[in-house]
Amino acid sequence: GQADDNEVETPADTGDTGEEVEDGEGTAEDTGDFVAKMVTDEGGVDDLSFNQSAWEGLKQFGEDFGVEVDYQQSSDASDYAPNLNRLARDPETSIAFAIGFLMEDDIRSVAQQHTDKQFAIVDTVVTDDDDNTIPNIANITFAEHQGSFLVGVVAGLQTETDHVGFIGGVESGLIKKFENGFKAGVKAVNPDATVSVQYAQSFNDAATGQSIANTFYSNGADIIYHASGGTGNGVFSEAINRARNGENVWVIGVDRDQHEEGEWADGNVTLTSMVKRVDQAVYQVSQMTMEGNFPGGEILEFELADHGVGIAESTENVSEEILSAVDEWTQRILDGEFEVPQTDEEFEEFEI
Amino acid sequence: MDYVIEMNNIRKEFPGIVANDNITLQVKQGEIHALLGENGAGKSTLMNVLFGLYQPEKGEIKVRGEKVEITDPNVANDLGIGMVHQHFMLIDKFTVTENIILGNEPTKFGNIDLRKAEKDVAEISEMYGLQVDPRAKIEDISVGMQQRVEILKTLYRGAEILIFDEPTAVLTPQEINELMEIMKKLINEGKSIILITHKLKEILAVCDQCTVIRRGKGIGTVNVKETNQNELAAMMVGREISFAVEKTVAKPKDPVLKIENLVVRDARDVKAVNDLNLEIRAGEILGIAGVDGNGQTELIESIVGLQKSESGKITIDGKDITNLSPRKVTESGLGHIPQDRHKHGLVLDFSVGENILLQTYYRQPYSKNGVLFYPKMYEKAKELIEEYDVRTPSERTLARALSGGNQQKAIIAREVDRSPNLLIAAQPTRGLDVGAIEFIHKKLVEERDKGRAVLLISFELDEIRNVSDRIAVIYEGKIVAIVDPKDTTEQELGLLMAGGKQEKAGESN
Amino acid sequence: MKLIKDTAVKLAIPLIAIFFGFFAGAIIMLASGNNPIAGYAALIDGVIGDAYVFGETLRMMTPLIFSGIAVAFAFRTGLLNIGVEGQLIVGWLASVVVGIVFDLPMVIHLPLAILAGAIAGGIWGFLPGILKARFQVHEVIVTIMLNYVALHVSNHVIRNYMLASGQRTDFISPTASLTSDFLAGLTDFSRMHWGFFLAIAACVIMWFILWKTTKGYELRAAGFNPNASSYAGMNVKTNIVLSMVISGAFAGIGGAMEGLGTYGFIQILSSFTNLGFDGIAVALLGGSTSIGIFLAAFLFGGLKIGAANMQAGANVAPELVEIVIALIIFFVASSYLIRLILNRLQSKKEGK
Amino acid sequence: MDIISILNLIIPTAIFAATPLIFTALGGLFSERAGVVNIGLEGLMVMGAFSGIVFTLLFESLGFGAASPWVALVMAMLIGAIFSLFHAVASITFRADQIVSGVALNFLAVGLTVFLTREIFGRGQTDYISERIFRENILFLSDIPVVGNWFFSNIYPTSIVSLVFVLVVWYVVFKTPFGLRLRSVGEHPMAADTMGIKVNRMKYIAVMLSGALGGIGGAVYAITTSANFSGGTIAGQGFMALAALIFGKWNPLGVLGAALFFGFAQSLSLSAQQIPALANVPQVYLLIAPYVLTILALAGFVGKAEGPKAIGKAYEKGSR
Ligand SMILES: Nc1ncnc2c1ncn2[C@@H]1O[C@H](COP(=O)(O)OP(=O)(O)OP(=O)(O)O)[C@@H](O)[C@H]1O
Ligand SMILES: Nc1ncnc2c1ncn2[C@@H]1O[C@H](COP(=O)(O)OP(=O)(O)OP(=O)(O)O)[C@@H](O)[C@H]1O
Ligand SMILES: [Mg+2]
Ligand SMILES: [Mg+2]
Repeated sequence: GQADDNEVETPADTGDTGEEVEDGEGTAEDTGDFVAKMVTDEGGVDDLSFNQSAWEGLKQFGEDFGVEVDYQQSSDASDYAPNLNRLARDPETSIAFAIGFLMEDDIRSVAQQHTDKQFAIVDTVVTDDDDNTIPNIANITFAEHQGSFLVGVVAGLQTETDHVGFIGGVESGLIKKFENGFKAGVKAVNPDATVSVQYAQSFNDAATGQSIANTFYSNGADIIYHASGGTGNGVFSEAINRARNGENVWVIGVDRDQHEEGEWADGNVTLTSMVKRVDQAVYQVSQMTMEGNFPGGEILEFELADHGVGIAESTENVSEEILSAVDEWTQRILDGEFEVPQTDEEFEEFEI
Repeated sequence: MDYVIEMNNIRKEFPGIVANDNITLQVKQGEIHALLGENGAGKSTLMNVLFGLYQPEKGEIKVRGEKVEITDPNVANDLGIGMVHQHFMLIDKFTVTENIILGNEPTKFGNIDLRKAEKDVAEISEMYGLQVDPRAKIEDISVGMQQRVEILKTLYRGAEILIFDEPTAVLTPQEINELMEIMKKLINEGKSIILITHKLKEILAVCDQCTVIRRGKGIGTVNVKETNQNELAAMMVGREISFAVEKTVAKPKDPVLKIENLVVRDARDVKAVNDLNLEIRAGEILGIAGVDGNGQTELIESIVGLQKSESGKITIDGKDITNLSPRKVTESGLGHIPQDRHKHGLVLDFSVGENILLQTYYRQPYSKNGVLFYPKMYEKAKELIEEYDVRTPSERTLARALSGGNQQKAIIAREVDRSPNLLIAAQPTRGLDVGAIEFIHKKLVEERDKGRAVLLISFELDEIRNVSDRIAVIYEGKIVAIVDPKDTTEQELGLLMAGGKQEKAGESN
Repeated sequence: MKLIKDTAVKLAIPLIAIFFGFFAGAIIMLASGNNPIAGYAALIDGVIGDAYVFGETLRMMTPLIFSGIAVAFAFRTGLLNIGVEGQLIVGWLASVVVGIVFDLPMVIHLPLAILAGAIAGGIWGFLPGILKARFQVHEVIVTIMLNYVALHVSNHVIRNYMLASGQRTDFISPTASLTSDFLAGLTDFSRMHWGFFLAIAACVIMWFILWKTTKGYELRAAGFNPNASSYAGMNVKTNIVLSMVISGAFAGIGGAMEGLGTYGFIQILSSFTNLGFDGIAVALLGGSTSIGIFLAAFLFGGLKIGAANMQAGANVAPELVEIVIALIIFFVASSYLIRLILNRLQSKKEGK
Repeated sequence: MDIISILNLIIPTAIFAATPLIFTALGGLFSERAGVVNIGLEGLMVMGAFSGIVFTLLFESLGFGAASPWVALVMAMLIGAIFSLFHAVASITFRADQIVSGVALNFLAVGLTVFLTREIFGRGQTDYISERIFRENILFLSDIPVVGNWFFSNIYPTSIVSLVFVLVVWYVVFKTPFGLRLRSVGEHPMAADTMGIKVNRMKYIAVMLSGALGGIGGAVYAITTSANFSGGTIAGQGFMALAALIFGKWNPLGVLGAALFFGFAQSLSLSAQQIPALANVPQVYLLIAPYVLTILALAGFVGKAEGPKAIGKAYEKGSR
């Protein structure tokens, strides 16, 4: 399970971190030697998704502190281990990030083989055989369910048909967090609304995405939230086709601001997006490490409170009232008024 | 002299072999000119040069006195040269008409004008007496009709000079006669013909001149009226050939193969073999005479185990082999020389040695517990290659690289060496030259003399008559007569094969 | 004399093809503003530069050898098995299931797990085999279809019955594992495992079956000429089925190598592993011979492992390696061209 | 949900899913009818998808507006035809094994397009296109009750084009001299040669046609559905097209049927969760349904698929 007691304390915008260097404990010589590198998963640093986001955070960190940053690209799952290993054996590397939970097992063995090195992984918690975290791995996770809850609120209030949809990529614990958070958000503001859920069982099948979206929209849904990578491209295609025919349909994007995907000649079908600030997380963990506070063995959950997850900037299609409702719910979550469900069981019990 | 075709000093090489070495061929207007030579002598090559499929390294070609460069078949067509190839150049899935018009299609608004095409085809076939069904698919028509389609193809293009490369190798006697008539008709229409054949009788029957080649070299041209079989054969092979199959009178013993009331249905569910009875004894050669398509194939395949029989019983040496698997049948003492050596007889991409062991590889000493001993296999193969005079560079050469005659010898070596009590030989000499034929006939008789039963199936009446001790005539899936070759004429046999009654045949004598 | 020359030409062709492939790759690098010498130096360094990458190369080769053998075996018997991918996946799954579920001493457990992979792959090969033999259904379509079935079924089984953490199953028990501390130690913690030696053994076995057994003789004969084979008393239909089963079993063991060696688990696959499709290229590049497959797998495995270093060391996109691989296959296939050139050179020499 | 509304849901999706397959399989039909096996259809689609997106982006920026994707389709067709020359040169002129050459083509396409994408866009995927091809109602026909709803309303124009192509290809292959010659080359090249047909030239033309149509197939997929290009955009559609070609017995109408069948099975499997009667069927059964149905169909009633006779062999003059 996820532990909430290790939350990051210093949420910072990439913009104003320059100051902190001067305040920070790291000396100039220290920063000169510091090298941060990352291993991408199959998406690559330019996947318009969390690899890219991670790399942007790392680059920003490099610029702000004048230190060397680099990345290693994986072309398939069997590349993770050699790539992590390459960084681990490189005497220069100060911290190696593994971007994506798929690298969980590889980073575990590499970290256990190179106990003097510092590692961090995004999106999961790595434990050893006794379920303890590993001292030289920092675990970076996000409260996707919280962000998804907020877009659920948007969907629940915005829908005119009282019917919305969720399309997942490959079904897994992680994507379930998106689904359940979303469903909870809808339920919270619009208990009568139907939420259709379907998994494409692929992150890279736009045709299937389009077909499912077609089914959802045809059956009366008017907003679809997708957490399905490239499959989502098909969801946008379907929505744009319908929007052009005058239908009032929307897509809610995921991971980053998917405004671009929704654009067409006469409008935009992206209602908003649930963003996950991997860049923030990578930036902050790098900085902590450079300052000598490597959070090894810790579980960092970047949540709403840390601006680790949230709603995208592009919200021009969302009304003011709804946005203020979102703010209200954000506050209620921040106040700890209730827990946003992550699993199917938690959702079953979710009452508001 | 007016020659329509003059090929002077033609040389054509293939990697490692000179197929045509300084050959000259001169054909007069309006004659049938025979081209004779052993397998691999270079006849087809020479004709392919004339037809533009190959380019000669040396030599010149004149058509109607004018020097020409025949760079591809289109040029040949334009010069009025048409060729009927040794291996049919027909597309099975196309109709007769489509095959004929291919490359020269009449069109209407951009699409093929099939109606006109069919009319044209019908017209030409009428004119030359070449009966075909313009709408039938090639795969559904008889070999004889396929040949007529081949001829029509050349005529459709207005060919004046026709090349026939072994046209009779695949035909039944009736069809051969028809073809001879057609050729005469063509000559009367003013065409000229070059005919390749291994059958000297045919040359003597219809040809005017005969050019003989041996191992790629021209031996000479003779006037057919002034020569005879033996002279031609000697020119071609370079030695005397005996045409009569030398054999003593058969001494048949116990029956080996017994077939009782056999019924086999073919692919179209017709009773191809219909209540057939037959018996072959040890020490005799029984020939089956019949027109193609009267159940021969189904009969063989059901004996061999490749096709299930519907009812009836087949025994070898008293052992019931009805509907056993081919392997079980072989092991019961059957040897089989299939009629299509490329399709059924050989794995062309296996070495000669592997092919020779194709029936025995699983037995000791060539293998044990499923493990092969290649040295032993090749040892054996080498022995047989020697014994059966298979001309091959080595036992490891691919079977594909051998000439037809030598491929056939390899099959015979394989089948005969197992000393089967029953040997089935289907068309064993098809397309082979007289030298190879002589060898194979000798082998069949030898086997008989060793006390084996031999079942010979052939469309060549001469072969049946010369080799067999008894002849069974098959008609519509039944054995309609069993006759003694010595006191049956070719005409009588022909009549029986066409469904005439034996008594009648006797009466007419 | 002629024989020696033939063998020399046969050996020269792949070498020349490889040279052409790399040469073309160099031109592409030049054209795209990279330094080919640095690029290839990094590539070679990434394949044999140190014990770790070399170990990884051998690890990568292992499943490629198996899938190559699977394709080649079927190919030798006149069948085109495009279904190696699916057979590999079910083999992987089956071996992991056995590896997790049973509790046995290693001498039984490990062989049993491998056998499970072989059987599962064999069954997956049996289906197209029997359909071809009984109903003359084209094996290419059936195998393509079965790839998808394997992918979905395997994911379904994992998701519903075996999910442990994230997207994968539990680890197999150590008694079913092919991993080797000895080999890992030798290669600086690479994931090289005992499977590599099984792969070598498989090469020998394939050679033995095809060329030294009566069954192999029958299979090859049926591949070249089914008509003549049945005339010679062989059971062609049984042989088709058998060939596909053996081919599938090799593929299945290839999957077991991943499950028992490289990973120790199986995860939900969001797309094909491509190991099976690469096997087609390995087999064909290797001329469907055992030694050829081994060498081709080395080339492929090496290029794949080295590609990452090319990007790290010389900043050349890893896709370049795929281009080079494709071109090498083209040149090998176009051996007629190479023969033509060789002949030309030869006759020129003789002319002088 | 009643049957009509279920069909309303499924049929348009089936047609949409079938469209790229139809184009590509028709391409494969040309090549294989001329005796050249084309496993490279996947690679040709990749090339087409890449060109379709890149040229749409280019023409957008040049101000072609709504015409951009259509012009890009034409470009994808040309690029596909040119790219297929790799397969043609290797397998026809250099007598490479056609399967090997096709496999190499697939590798090359993915490597090259992703490499170029990186060179052009500086990352592994292209930008998104904003000018797209949209679904339209077909004049008059869409007003036909029920059927108009299924086939003519709200349909991609590319789907209609693909249907037109099926008819055109059928006509060309079976009714014109070109078609007769094409088929003769695939059945018996030597016979065709003796009839004065330039065998290898026909094969080149056929392979290039397969490249052109495969290019369109890939581009249609990219432009209507994924809206951008990356290495994973085309993942197996080419192989499905190959299957449709064989399933359809190398006949354009058969290809149409097979592609629609795949599309239908797929869309049924996707829509099933929304259909009450099928909602409780485990998803895996629905996911594998298209593939299993295909296999059953082949084994059950479609039976033996026999391709052109001389397929897979390079033609050498004078060989047998
Ligand atoms: N395409 C070819 N490539 C290489 N060698 C060939 C080719 N065609 C024929 N040959 C060789 O040329 C020689 C002559 O062959 P050709 O086919 O002309 O013989 P042929 O006289 O027609 O024999 P047959 O009576 O068996 O038909 C043979 O030795 C053969 O090996
Ligand atoms: N492409 C080729 N390469 C090498 N040899 C060839 C080739 N084509 C034909 N030959 C050879 O040509 C010779 C004779 O060819 P031909 O076409 O006359 O066959 P054949 O001996 O008459 O057999 P059949 O007529 O029974 O098929 C054989 O030695 C054959 O192997
Ligand atoms: Mg000949
Ligand atoms: Mg011959």
